[in-house]
Amino acid sequence: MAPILELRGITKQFPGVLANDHIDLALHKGEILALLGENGAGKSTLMNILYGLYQPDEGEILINGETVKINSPTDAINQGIGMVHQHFMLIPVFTVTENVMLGDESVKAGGFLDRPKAAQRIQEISSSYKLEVNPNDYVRDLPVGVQQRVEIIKLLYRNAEILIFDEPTAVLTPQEADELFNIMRSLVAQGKSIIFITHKLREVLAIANRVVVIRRGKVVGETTPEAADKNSLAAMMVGREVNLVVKKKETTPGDVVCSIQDLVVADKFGNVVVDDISLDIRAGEILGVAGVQGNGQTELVEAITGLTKIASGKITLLGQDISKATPRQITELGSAHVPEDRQADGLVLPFPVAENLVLCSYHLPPFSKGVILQYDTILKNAEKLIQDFDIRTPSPLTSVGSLSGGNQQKVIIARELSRPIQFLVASQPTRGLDVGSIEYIHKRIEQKREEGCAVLLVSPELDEIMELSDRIAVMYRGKISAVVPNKGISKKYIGLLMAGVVPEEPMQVSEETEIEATL
Amino acid sequence: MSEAQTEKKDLGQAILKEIIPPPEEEAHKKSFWKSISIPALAILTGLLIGALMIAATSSTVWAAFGESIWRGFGTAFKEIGTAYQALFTGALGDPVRIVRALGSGDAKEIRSALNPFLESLVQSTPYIFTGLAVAVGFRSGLFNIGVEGQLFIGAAAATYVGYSITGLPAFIHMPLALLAGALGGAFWAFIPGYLKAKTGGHEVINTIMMNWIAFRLTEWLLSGPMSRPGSGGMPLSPLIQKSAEIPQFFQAPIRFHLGFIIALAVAWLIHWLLFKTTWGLNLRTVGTNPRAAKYAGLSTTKSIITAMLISGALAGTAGAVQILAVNRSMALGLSSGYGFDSIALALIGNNTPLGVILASLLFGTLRNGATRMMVVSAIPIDIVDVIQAIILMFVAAPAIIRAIYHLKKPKKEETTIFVSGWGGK
Amino acid sequence: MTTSTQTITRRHISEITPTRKLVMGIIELVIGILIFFLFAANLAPELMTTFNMTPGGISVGTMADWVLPSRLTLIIIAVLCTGIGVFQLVRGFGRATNGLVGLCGLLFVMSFLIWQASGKSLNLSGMLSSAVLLAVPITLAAFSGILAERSGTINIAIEGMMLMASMFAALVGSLTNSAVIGLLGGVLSAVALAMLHAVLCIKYKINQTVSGTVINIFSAGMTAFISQKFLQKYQNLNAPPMFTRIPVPLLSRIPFIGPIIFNQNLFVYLMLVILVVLQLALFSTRWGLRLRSVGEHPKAADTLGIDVIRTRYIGMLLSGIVAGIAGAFFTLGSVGRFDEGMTTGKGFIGLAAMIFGNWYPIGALGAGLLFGFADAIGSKLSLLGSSIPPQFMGMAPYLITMIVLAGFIGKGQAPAAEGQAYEKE
Amino acid sequence: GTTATEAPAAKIKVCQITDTGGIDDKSFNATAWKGIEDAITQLGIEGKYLESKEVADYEKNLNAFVEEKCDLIVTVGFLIGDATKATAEANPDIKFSIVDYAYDPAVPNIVGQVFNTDEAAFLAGYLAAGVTKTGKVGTFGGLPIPTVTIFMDGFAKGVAKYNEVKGTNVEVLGWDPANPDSGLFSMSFDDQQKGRELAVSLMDEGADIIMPVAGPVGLGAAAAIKERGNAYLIGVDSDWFLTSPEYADITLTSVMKLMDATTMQVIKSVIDGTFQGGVSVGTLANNGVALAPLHNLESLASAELLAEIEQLKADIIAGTLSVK
Ligand SMILES: Nc1ncnc2c1ncn2[C@@H]1O[C@H](COP(=O)(O)OP(=O)(O)OP(=O)(O)O)[C@@H](O)[C@H]1O
Ligand SMILES: Nc1ncnc2c1ncn2[C@@H]1O[C@H](COP(=O)(O)OP(=O)(O)OP(=O)(O)O)[C@@H](O)[C@H]1O
Ligand SMILES: [Mg+2]
Ligand SMILES: [Mg+2]
Repeated sequence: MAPILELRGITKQFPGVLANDHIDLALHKGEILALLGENGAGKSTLMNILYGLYQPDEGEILINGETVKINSPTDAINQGIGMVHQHFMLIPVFTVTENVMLGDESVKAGGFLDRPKAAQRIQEISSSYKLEVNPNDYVRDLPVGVQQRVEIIKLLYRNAEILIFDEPTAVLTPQEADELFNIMRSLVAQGKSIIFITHKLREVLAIANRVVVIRRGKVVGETTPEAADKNSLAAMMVGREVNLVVKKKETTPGDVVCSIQDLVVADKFGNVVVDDISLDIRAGEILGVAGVQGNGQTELVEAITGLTKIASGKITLLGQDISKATPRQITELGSAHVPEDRQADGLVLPFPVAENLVLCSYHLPPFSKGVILQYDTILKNAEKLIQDFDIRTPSPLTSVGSLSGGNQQKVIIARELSRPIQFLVASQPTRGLDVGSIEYIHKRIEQKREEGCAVLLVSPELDEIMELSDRIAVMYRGKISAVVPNKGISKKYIGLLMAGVVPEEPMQVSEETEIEATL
Repeated sequence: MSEAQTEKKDLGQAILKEIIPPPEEEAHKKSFWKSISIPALAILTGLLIGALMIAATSSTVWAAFGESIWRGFGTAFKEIGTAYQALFTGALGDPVRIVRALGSGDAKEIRSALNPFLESLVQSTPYIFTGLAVAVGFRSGLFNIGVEGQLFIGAAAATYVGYSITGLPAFIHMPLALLAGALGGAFWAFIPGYLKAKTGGHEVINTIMMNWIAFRLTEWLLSGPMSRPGSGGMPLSPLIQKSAEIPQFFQAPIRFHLGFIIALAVAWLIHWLLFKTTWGLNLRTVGTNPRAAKYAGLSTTKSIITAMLISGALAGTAGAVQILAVNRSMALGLSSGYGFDSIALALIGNNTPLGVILASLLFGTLRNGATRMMVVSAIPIDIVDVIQAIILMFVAAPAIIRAIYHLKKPKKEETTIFVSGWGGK
Repeated sequence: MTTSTQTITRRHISEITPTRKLVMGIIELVIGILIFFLFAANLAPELMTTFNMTPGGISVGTMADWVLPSRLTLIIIAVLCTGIGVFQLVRGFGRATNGLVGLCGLLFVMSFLIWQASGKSLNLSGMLSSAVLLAVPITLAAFSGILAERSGTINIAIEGMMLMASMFAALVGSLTNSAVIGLLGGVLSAVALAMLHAVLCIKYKINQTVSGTVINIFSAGMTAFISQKFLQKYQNLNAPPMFTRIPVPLLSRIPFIGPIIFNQNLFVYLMLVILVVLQLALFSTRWGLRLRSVGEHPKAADTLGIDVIRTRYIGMLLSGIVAGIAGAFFTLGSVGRFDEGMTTGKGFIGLAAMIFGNWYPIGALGAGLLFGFADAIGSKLSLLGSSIPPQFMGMAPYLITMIVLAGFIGKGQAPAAEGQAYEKE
Repeated sequence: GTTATEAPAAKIKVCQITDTGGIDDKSFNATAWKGIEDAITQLGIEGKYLESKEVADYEKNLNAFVEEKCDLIVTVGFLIGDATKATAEANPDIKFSIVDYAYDPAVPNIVGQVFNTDEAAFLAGYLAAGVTKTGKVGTFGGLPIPTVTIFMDGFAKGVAKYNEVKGTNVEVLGWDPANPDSGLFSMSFDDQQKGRELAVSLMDEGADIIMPVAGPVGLGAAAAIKERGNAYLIGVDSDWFLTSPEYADITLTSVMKLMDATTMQVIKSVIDGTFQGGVSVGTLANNGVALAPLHNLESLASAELLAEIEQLKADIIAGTLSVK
């Protein structure tokens, strides 16, 4: 029988880039097709074309063997196509109900919204697929994990048959990812078909029926999880061999660089979000903070970096009390911060790469003499860092906003790590990035550790934590539920802690599970 | 051309790119004409539409059409011809006369032949200052609609210092009065700036309100404390001291004054401040992404207040220069809405000082020429507002011009100015 | 592992910080004390204040005059405010805090009136009905702004649209000698400008503030031009019939309320109707949900098959219609004649009211009324022979707006995608 | 033969410069321009005008007209005083006239036109006091400036006179000569809606005769009065019965400040060469100011009231009665 969906010779040219180059792709009913590719490979573009957001320059789309014209998302929706977008398409100031029903509203006479009815339906969907949400919550108050559930409910609400997930796990914890996979399995069990875009090889192998790899806008190969392994997939995706596990040099932790005592932080509503935390981070060690997003990690980091006021407690950095210090003072003490939300906090998108590369230091020599900026120096610095950190940008004068997320992140890494620092706070440093970038960034962080820099690594990516950390602190509901040395601890154990369950004694690594690369 | 263009590998250039449609390097070199074609055509089109209005609203033209189509067109062209001839000679001077004057070598005659052009510069001066004021605000993420009010307060302050203090040498008194104007404007802008920074009170509301308060306040000052003795409470201040006057270069009727030069200097200063100094980068960072600014260790509060202070100071200087160089005393009806036109000036100038200067020259020239046009063919001066608006529209939307004149699209579509939302949001 | 599927449940504690509690309490105390010492203290006990509770020239819904013993009443009010203040300081009112401070402010104003009118009479309901009428153009302008901005387009051109509409309303009204057709004419002219704005912002994606400013300059020039060319020459082109007072059947008979709200002219009713319709449409209909989604996150709306472009055009269209009504009010609902610049910045004040009301129709009405009230009170007081100079009376509305903004409202929440053109790819 | 001594239509060029109020301010700019228009039709002169958008335009416009070689330049308003003087002194061969300003010492080539408006306003006040039924009359101004308040002063004093003569207690709302720092003003010459609101306020407080001294803003008041119905209007500057026919039926009278007439005289003097600088004071005596006829509303005023007003006028002219 004909595949439920078939793409033939899809080509899309963007100014300067051939995003999709004669891509052929077939999706069969009831299968999960993984679409694997680096940043900028063209996956999102392809899916956006399929969803009617972009128009292809060439090529045709067939559904159940018939050519269809998809000019707009409406067409796509009518064809039973639904998509969870890489960057969520939710309206923060709307409730879950409003977000889900938007465009397909249930209305009473006279076009008046029938919110209860819609909420009812959402309840049904969420219970039948175990997608826990409260229809009346405002999306702005929801952690990303839950936001994604809302996105999925949006599709199911429209009875989509073909579901597209664009990098759905980028923002999820292992538990949440596993749940997502269960959901996906139950979906295909019910005859739906799924295209699953990811960078993470483990996931591909775990869930996909078939894998198609895209590189530079071309399909470079197709395989099945059975026939492939991580290395082969990675090689296919990146186009070269990548070593997946960073080998860590043994280092002996030095003396305490940053010490946190009884830290309490409240959010703007006065709710306690960091609840009496004490931590020491030592020179030459990486302390990983694991935990489901929304358990206070963000606020913890903001407190340490001086971005929020602390309610009580004390933070000392290199012997100095920084409890009340400003971000600039803390930075100048010799600490660096890779922020969680690169676009909102880390960069000024319309500004050129060169300026973004000195965002935290342009007020200091050599980048300025007195108040006068030294643009020659700034540009030289930019060219050097672009070389060293292999940032893919047309020129130092290109505005950061037009770089890929991956390269945007590299700009931040370059800026923060190129400074002489003794303390590094890295918050989700590889969020949404691909193998190549992740590998690279991890190397850099590891390198800092070896240079004797104290590193606080915060990430919901358990793999990442376990790969890099010397010690792991698990955060749950604003508290540190445990700090364990990263020696033969099993992932399951940490996972349970993250979920708020405290197992009796640490589980040792059993043979079959061992630390995997964050892929 | 601004030094941004001339200097090699200068980030000023990058900044301009950041906001001006970045044409690919070679295209940039390829033709100077390309870069000015759009504005030129915009002005042309604006004038054409203005011409239509002139003809369409002229009773004689209609009368002529009554007689015969041809006569109708004939009269129409004649009317438009005389009107626009007046506009241009009024704005830039009458070439014939200039040539003859130069020939005659009579200094006075040469001066008055050139006066229209000089007068255009005089008219442009306040636009430059106010345009810069708004631009600085936008650059810092603030929408300062309060320039008009700040201008009034600045003028009042300069006037007061100008007439009340006596016995100072000019080289102290004049700058002092100018400074007073700047401070006055800065103070008036500081209030909404402070409210924004501390209470989050929206600068758009507060600056609008501050405008009206400024008008009432100056009315009261002029008819009360600052009223001219003998004017019986007429809203009119005493004349400022000779020592406070910004010198005019030639004797009356030519009003061309040092203020214009000051305006150019200040524009350069602002360019330098915004694009060459850490302060400027602070302001622009906070203006573009407050969260990143906070992350980078900048104080939003400080930046907002600084920006409003600078913006207000510029507005205040505009008022001060009008008083010290042109009016020589303050009275009701100080400004014909510079504060509001300047919003357009700033945005059309892409919030760059150079752009603001060019836009201001356009405005000033048109306004100056309009007077002559009114004298010669009784066309209400307000028509230049219409023409200005149309030109602004076309400059801002080059796509329309291209559509009209079938120019081919550049490879990269222009990105227009980045200011959006209600200023610092 | 259901625990990992937690949603963050926020304990919602009130936003009243201790410092705020303290400050508000002190303010209330001070108000109480001021009322006593400024007003009550220096009054002769026998003085009476008479409030007429029916506007002049109204025969239905009348209500007996309200005669108060000035001093006693003031003392009672003073005690009340002080009491509130004390309670606020010791116990605090939690959520009700702002409301009560507002109440005290209102009581202060009342006391001021009682004091000024002691031994005289003052037409309170007349003042209120004036306030309503003064609020009309501001509120309508704010509605117009809400329609535009909720759909993602900043409309700073409301002032211009109003001005154009007021002129065309007068012109068409006079030509056809019909107020209704005049209103249509006015609305159409505003709609034309709105569509121009829409095309420039949505199709050509030019900066929305530029476009708005362009339209403002254009209208100012065009109206002045036409007015000078024609309206002034031929007065009969500038004498439209007006919408007169129409008492709403029953409602107008309600004492006090009736005359103030239900015995006004068409425009007041239009304002109220639009208020209700807009509030409902925006927040409880499919249409409103989609309109707002386009203003908040156009891409998301697009992915759900909502036609962003079309929705934004509709938003601007409606915005234009409402702005047109607001403009027509001046000539057809208020003074029956057009004059240059007769909208006197009410469009901008409307924008302020919109922000002030946090982009909610009801809030905008509140802001409009507050402004109208302050305006009306100013003239009432001068009329009672208050010794405050008229210039300062004239500041009242603006000052009060700023104080309320700083004190209670702070930063509003503008539609997220406001000011950004939507590009599909 | 050659005895045809018919003087050809005098081809002089008369140019007016308005203040920021503009040519259509329904007030002195408009009235002065009317004078020039009359001259155009009656004497066949050539007339032009320039509007000033702001103070800086005064000098510029003056220069423009000097360039234009106007024979007589008429400037309007106190605020153009400085600029006019400066230009006049720089161009002694051009003749100037300025409305509402008198130079002391006089400038040889400027005629200053000033008006004892309060004389006419006084009569209006007396009339109003005699006509009012509520015992309250009202007035408001555009801005608290002498040329405006002089109307209100005269008006109030006229009412006071009536009270004194008749022992009545007619109240004037909106202005009290004893307390010139306060009073009712629209604070603008554009905001007609405000004018309307002020008139409504006045009527709400019981005034049934209102004199708005605020140019076009007064027309806002007129609209309110017309709508309310049971009150009357007193026009200013020109006879509103004629200039605003739509309000003819509520216009009790007008306090006329006949700048058109005086301007006309100046023009004539230029033509027949009798022009000489100085001050021309418009008074009841020389019809520079006057109280307009009551036209259709004659019936409102009793014959004796009108007679008394005639008498007062005579006394003022004779100088036996001072309105100051
Ligand atoms: N809106 C756009 N305008 C111009 N070029 C674009 C646009 N979107 C994508 N591109 C180009 O197409 C290429 C593919 O982009 P796309 O977003 O599909 O990559 P991707 O495979 O989704 O990367 P990632 O896995 O990180 O999401 C990009 O490298 C970029 O150069
Ligand atoms: N509006 C745009 N104009 C030009 N290029 C764009 C635009 N939007 C996206 N791109 C290009 O699309 C590519 C992918 O963009 P995207 O935002 O998906 O980053 P990314 O590759 O997905 O990185 P990440 O996976 O970390 O988000 C980038 O190379 C970027 O240059
Ligand atoms: Mg991506
Ligand atoms: Mg993508």
